[in-house]
Amino acid sequence: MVNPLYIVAILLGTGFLLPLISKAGRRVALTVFFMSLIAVSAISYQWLWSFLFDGQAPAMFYTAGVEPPLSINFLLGFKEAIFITAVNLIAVVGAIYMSTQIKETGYKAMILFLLMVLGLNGLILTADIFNLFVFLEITSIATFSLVGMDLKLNSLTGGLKYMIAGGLASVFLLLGIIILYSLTGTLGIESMSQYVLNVDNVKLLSIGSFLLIFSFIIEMKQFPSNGWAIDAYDGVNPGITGLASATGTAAVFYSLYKIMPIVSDEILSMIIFIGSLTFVVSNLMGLMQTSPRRMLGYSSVAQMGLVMAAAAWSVFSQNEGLFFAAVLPLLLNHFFAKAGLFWITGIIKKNDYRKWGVIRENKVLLGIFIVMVLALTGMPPFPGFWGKWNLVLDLSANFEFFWIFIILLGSLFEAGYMLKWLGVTLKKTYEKDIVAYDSYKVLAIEIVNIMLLIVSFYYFFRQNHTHMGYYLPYTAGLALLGLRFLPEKIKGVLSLASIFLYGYLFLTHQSGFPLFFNAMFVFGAFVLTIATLNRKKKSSTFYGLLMLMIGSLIALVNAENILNFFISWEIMTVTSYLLIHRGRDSEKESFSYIMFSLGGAFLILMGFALAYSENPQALGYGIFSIANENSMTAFILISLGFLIKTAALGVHIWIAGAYSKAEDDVTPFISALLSKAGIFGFVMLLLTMGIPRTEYIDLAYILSWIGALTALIGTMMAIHEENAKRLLAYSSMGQVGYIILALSIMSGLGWTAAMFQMINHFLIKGVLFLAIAGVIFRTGTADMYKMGGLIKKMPWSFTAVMFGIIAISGVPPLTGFGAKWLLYEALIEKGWYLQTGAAFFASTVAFLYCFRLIHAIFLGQPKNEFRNVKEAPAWFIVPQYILIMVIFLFSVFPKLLIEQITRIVEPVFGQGVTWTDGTAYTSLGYWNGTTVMIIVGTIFVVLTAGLLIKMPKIQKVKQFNIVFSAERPETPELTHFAYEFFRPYRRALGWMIAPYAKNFWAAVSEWTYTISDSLRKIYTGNTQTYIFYILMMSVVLFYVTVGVK
Amino acid sequence: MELQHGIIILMGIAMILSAILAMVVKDLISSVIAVGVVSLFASIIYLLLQAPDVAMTEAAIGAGLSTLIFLYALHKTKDAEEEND
Amino acid sequence: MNIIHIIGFILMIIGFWGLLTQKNMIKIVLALAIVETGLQLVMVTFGFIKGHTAPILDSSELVKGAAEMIVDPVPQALVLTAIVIGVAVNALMLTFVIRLYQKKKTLSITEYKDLKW
Amino acid sequence: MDNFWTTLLYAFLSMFVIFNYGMLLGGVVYKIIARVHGRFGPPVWQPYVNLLKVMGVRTAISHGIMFWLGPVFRFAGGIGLFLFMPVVFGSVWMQNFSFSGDLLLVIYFIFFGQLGMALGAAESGHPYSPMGIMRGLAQVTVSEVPFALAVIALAAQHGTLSITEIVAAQQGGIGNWNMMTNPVATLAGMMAFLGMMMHAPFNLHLAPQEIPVGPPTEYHSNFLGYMQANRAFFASAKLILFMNLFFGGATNIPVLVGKTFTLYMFAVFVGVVNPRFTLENSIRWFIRIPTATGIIAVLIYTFKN
Amino acid sequence: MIKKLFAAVLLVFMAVMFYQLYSNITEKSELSGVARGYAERGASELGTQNIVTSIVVTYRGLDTLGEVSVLFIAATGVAVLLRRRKEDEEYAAPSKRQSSEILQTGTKLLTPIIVMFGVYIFINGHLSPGGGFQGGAVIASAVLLLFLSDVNYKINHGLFNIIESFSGAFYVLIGILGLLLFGANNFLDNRILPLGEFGMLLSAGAIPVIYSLVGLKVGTELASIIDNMKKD
Repeated sequence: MVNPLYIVAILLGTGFLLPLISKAGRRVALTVFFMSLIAVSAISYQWLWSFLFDGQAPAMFYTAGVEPPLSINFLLGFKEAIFITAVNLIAVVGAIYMSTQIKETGYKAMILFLLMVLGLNGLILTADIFNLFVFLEITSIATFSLVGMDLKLNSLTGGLKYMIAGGLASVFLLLGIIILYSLTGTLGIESMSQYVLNVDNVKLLSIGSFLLIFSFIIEMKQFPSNGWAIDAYDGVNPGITGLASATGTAAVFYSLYKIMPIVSDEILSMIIFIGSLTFVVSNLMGLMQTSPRRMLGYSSVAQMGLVMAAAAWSVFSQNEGLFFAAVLPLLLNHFFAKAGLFWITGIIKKNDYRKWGVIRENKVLLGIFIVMVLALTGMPPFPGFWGKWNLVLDLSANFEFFWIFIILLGSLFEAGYMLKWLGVTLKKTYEKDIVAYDSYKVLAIEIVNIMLLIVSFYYFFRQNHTHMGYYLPYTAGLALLGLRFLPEKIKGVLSLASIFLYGYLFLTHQSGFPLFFNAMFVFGAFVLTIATLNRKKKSSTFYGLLMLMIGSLIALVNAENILNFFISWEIMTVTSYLLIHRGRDSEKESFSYIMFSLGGAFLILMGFALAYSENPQALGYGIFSIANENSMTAFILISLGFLIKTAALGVHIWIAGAYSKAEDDVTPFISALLSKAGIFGFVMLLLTMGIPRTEYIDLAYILSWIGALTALIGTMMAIHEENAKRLLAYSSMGQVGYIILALSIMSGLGWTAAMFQMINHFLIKGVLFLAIAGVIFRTGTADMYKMGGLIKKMPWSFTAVMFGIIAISGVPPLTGFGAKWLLYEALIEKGWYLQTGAAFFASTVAFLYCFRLIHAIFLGQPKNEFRNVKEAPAWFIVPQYILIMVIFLFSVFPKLLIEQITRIVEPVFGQGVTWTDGTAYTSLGYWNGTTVMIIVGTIFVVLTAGLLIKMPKIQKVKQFNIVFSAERPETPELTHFAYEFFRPYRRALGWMIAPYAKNFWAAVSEWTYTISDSLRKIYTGNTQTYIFYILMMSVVLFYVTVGVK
Repeated sequence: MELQHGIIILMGIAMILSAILAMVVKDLISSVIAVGVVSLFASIIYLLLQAPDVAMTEAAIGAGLSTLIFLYALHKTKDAEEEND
Repeated sequence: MNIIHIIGFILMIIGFWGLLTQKNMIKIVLALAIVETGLQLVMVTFGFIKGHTAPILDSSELVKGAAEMIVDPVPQALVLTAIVIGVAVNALMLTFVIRLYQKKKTLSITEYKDLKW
Repeated sequence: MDNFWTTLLYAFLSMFVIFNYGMLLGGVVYKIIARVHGRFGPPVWQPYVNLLKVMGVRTAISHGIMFWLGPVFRFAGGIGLFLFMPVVFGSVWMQNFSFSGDLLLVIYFIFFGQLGMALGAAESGHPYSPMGIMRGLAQVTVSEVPFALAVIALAAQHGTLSITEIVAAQQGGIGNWNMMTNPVATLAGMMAFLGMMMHAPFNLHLAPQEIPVGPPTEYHSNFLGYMQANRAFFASAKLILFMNLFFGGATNIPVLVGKTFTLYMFAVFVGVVNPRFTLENSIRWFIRIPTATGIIAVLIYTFKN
Repeated sequence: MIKKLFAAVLLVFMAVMFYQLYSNITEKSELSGVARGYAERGASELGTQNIVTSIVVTYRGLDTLGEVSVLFIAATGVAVLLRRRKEDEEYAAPSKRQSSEILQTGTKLLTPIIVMFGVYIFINGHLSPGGGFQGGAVIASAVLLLFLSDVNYKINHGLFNIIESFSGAFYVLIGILGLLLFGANNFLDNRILPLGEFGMLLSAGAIPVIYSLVGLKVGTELASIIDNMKKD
């Protein structure tokens, strides 16, 4: 093993000699420069390698041949090896990224760069506290010089602020060091952490350790003493910023971590507090940013707060494992993603995130950009996700719920601005602009990206998954992303084939509810995917994303523990977001969708954590079987998360936008399949946890009302929509409300109703959304009043919609009636009469939108502009009729479906429905779907035949052959009564759909932004204000932690 | 020992006064010199604290070179001297 | 408990005062220098032991009984380093000030607020 | 089901009876309304005349397939509704196909004809059709609410949703009728009944200009014939439903006739003395008083059970 | 004004903070910890009279190496930041005035003496107070004197660079020699040279050598800072 002191020797030696070497020419100097960086990297790799694979023990290296603490020593363990490897790697890559600038500035820039790297390595390696100070100064001064190197005003201003803050931090650091030295008589960190135990002067000790830590709090840029840092991130050359934000903070963080054992628990608590506060507040302030660099600055600061707090927690709770499980992945996630993103801002030099669309011209960079933004928002499989997951679980095992809440809140804010940036970048039209994609810069970013992925993989495999088969469903999506160059049709066929394969692989060894749901997902995905074959426009990512989403659904039901569940949930959220986002003008709507979804996901995670805290050994669904005061809170949190996904009343405001703005062949997936993911979650939750109740609160009852009101209000809103897809979206909301209502009954009959309604809704919404997709495909509009009379042009679509609305409205003889019948029987059996009334009201109101949908589009007067439209393509028609065939099958033989449902429900709740021949009996009533169908069919046929026989000669008439106020109308617009169809209804019952929820969430968002905006104003840009904050913070924290005597 | 104490207090007062002077005075050159004086007094105190090495360093670098660098910096930002508050 | 500690702390406070109130950037750097001087005084004083002599062993008794006779040399060594580093930082800061001055022709720190929020 | 053909035969028999009853009922009602207004009025057999007249028309125009199918839906809805209901309690041949489903099936099947009719009428392209449909549907949605609540209250009261069993529970004298045992639900149900019969004051769907009467504006000839024939079934079926639910059902045909006629007269007289409501007013009315009554009816059983 | 009020209030709180710190300091009466170790072992182990020097150069030699690096970075940074660029040309140099004859002559006489004094300080670092830094500063002041006497004086950059580079490189080399000669724990060990007789000039192993290199390095670095600051 190479002595790490050679790192110092090589860097310093090269640095010192460079003035002479440069005499031999710039190229020689550059070569030497890179060679020494690579040599240093090689030393660190060698160490990391032997730690990873050769079981190397931590090694200590003294200097001067004298044992510590008399001499300074370097300590090189596994953690140090990781940190120096990462730092040296980014150093090499950063040098590549900055090579032009370095070349232009000359050998002096190389010296500064090398010595900065020296400082970073020293910070990580040294085990002496004063030596730490020296290396800190080396790092800082070299960084300052590099910051100011381009001599731009903003660089210089940022640099000066940085230096003054650094100067203040040094003052506190030195004061802390000398106090601790005077108390312990040593400067070695390890010996100091032992000697502090014997110190009598506790008060002075706590003052000393406070000052020591406080200087690091400044260096770690914690709120509010961090305005200077954000200004510096904003103003300084992104090459340096990326380097400093990644390596500088990592090294400083590590040195802080090293000295944590010295300080007392109170001070560790202070670190945790400040770190968490910074995480939330900085992310909150980030929401108002428009400059990407400043956004990244806020994000950096926030991430470091989180990492610092987590590290302090791991020391506090003496859980070394947590460092590797949570702190390190969080840090590395930030490390690579932040370096990469800052460097991308150096290529796309747009100071406004709304102008970033230009990055779409470079596909490589765009891909990296997406990956890194998703990594920063903590999505699986990136390391940030594993870190957050492990941290949250550990915190929950220690009952630190408030902290979990803070972390998740901060993460939500962060996702807020990062995804806003991503969303706008992916969609917004941009001014054509020449961007210099310097190949070496892109190369550097690509390397960082690969490193991020490697670390992701490492953490992915490091995590205990119990069974890797869970991830099988993602293979097709990933493969299709890889095969993005293939023609669309081939990718579509591949998708169909892989769905088929999934079905074969998974359905064969599942049972119970997972099998039931999975069958629906596989079948539905297969049928709905057929419609996507109609796509003509080339898209590199569509099928990949689609298959990832479908895979996530399959993985979701396949999951056997909450980790797998949550991963699938997150992937489902992201992929559906990206899919919705592909639609036209969808930025706002998809943003609202992802924010609600993430909020929901975080609530679920909170609930998981709460449940996990009761039983911190296992991760299986069994953890929900808790029976104490936490169970109710956990239930509320988790079910809130699921309710958001199912768009229950109050958290529904995203649904119409997301459904309507998604591409037309994507919406069926979301409505028919994705909304069932929330139902699946509910099922798993209720199966294991039941519905908790106390003496005063019966959650089942509350849940039933949520379901009933969702059904009613969703339906009410649907009838006033002009846009067909929005109408169907609210219809979905209402229909899913019934499912929740039925689930909350918690009886065999109720669950039978729920599952039946779910299948029913899946089939119908598939048909309706596909039919509408076909119509929109031909007419180019989703506004119903613009259409009319299309029945003659699109008879197949019309018929499909007609069957759809008959089924959805619950009119016998189609399946919808079965769902309603089961639901009411179950509700009355349960004794929930009022809910029954509400559900009934909802189901009658549903007629209104059903009629409106079919009337406004297909009936009435055809419009001139659609006189030549054709029937929708067969790609749309075929899947519709496959689904309709299934609807008819279950209508004629409801037993087929209900028996399957009984099979899975019976073991839990007992039988809900009994059978005599084809008649289903409940405790209240009976129903024979087959005879109903036969009778209705017979009457219908007989009457049709009668009319045919008796019918006099039919005269064909033209469109306007009607008499209207004694006049024959000429324009269809005058005669197609469709716009604001149910206006009287709105006048009478509009109060029911007053936009309380919408206003509420608008107020929430407005307040969040207002708070964000007023908070960020504390960063006035005036250096003296920042000095004031730093000093004030020192005083406040001093009195809080050390206290007045 | 008492004498030394007295000297220290006197020098301390002198240092504090010149530090205040350095902050209060409008003229930047006087300000720089005043800070130099603070360092100079500090180096004497170091001698009294039995720290001759520090004393030498403070005198040579803190009081000497540092002051000089400030003066050069002043020279380079000359036109600003009138407008400082 | 030493009077020099008080002197050092007062110097630091004066320096902080300057940092907070002086608008001229050169004065801010000067203020930081005062803070550093005060801090260095405090540090050296921490190593002072009443009645002990400087850590230079120029007589044989001193060599033998050094541990009982000399003041603590470590703070001195640390301050030595701190002074040099302080000057280096100040010099660099001044060059920033010079460059900034060349950009905007003013030394008032309140004029350099382009980066904010 | 064990003897399908018998069932079928009985069904045809009861259909024949009810058709004629319905036709005559209509004629009688026209007469009575005229007398109340001080006119002589048409003969009682006028509906037969009307029906024969429209069925005899030799030409027809169609606006399209759905327009054509609308009356079929409508008629099928009326007949179906009737056929899913037990008509006379205890009678073998007046049970129809009530074994196919319970009260919920009947309630939901009411919509079948209405929906189909709405689709057909809407294809005509005449703006009055959808306008009338909108009004009719809107009113149905709200008038169904008190009705549903009343039905729920009955189901809660009797612990069953089977019409036959509900009727059975009411046998043995007027004191056992739900009218007496569950007056609140009956009140709610009867208010809903007014709306469902679509007589004045709740007949705004016919209103656009009275002459081209609402949804069927464009219908004529055989189409209209189907619809007129349907009216006989549909109205009778609804009457029978209410009779069964609240007024003890019928054990023989005279009782059936007596009870349903009284019920019909109730609706007619309310209509005669009340002016027509605007749609908003009628919606508001239904959502207030009848719904409140229905909620009370349901709440009684919520707390009783 | 309000700002000053805030500052005053804040500083009162800081003063209370420092007072708490101060009131908790207990005065030492004897050496403890590593200081005792240095005092007991320094003279015999490293052969230095000046314990501070033994700490600075050997025991905490890595700090000193870092310190030299800091100065080096600062000098480089100053040079980079004040480098001449085309756009800076407009800042015309203020008129130069030649200094008096006496100063010029005096300088010529004094410069060698000052340099000699500087060298004296650093090669005696292990015996008496002072060492590389102090000596370096003195050497730098000699250069300063040259600037003062002759405004057009240009330092010989080639020579400076060579001195600067080699002194630094040799310093690192001496550190590595420790590793090569003794082992992994002997970076910057002064005992690569014989310790010699205690109290003599040529004693304390490599300390005089190191201090000389530090002196040269610091001197050239400080001089180059001044040189860069002086440039117009």
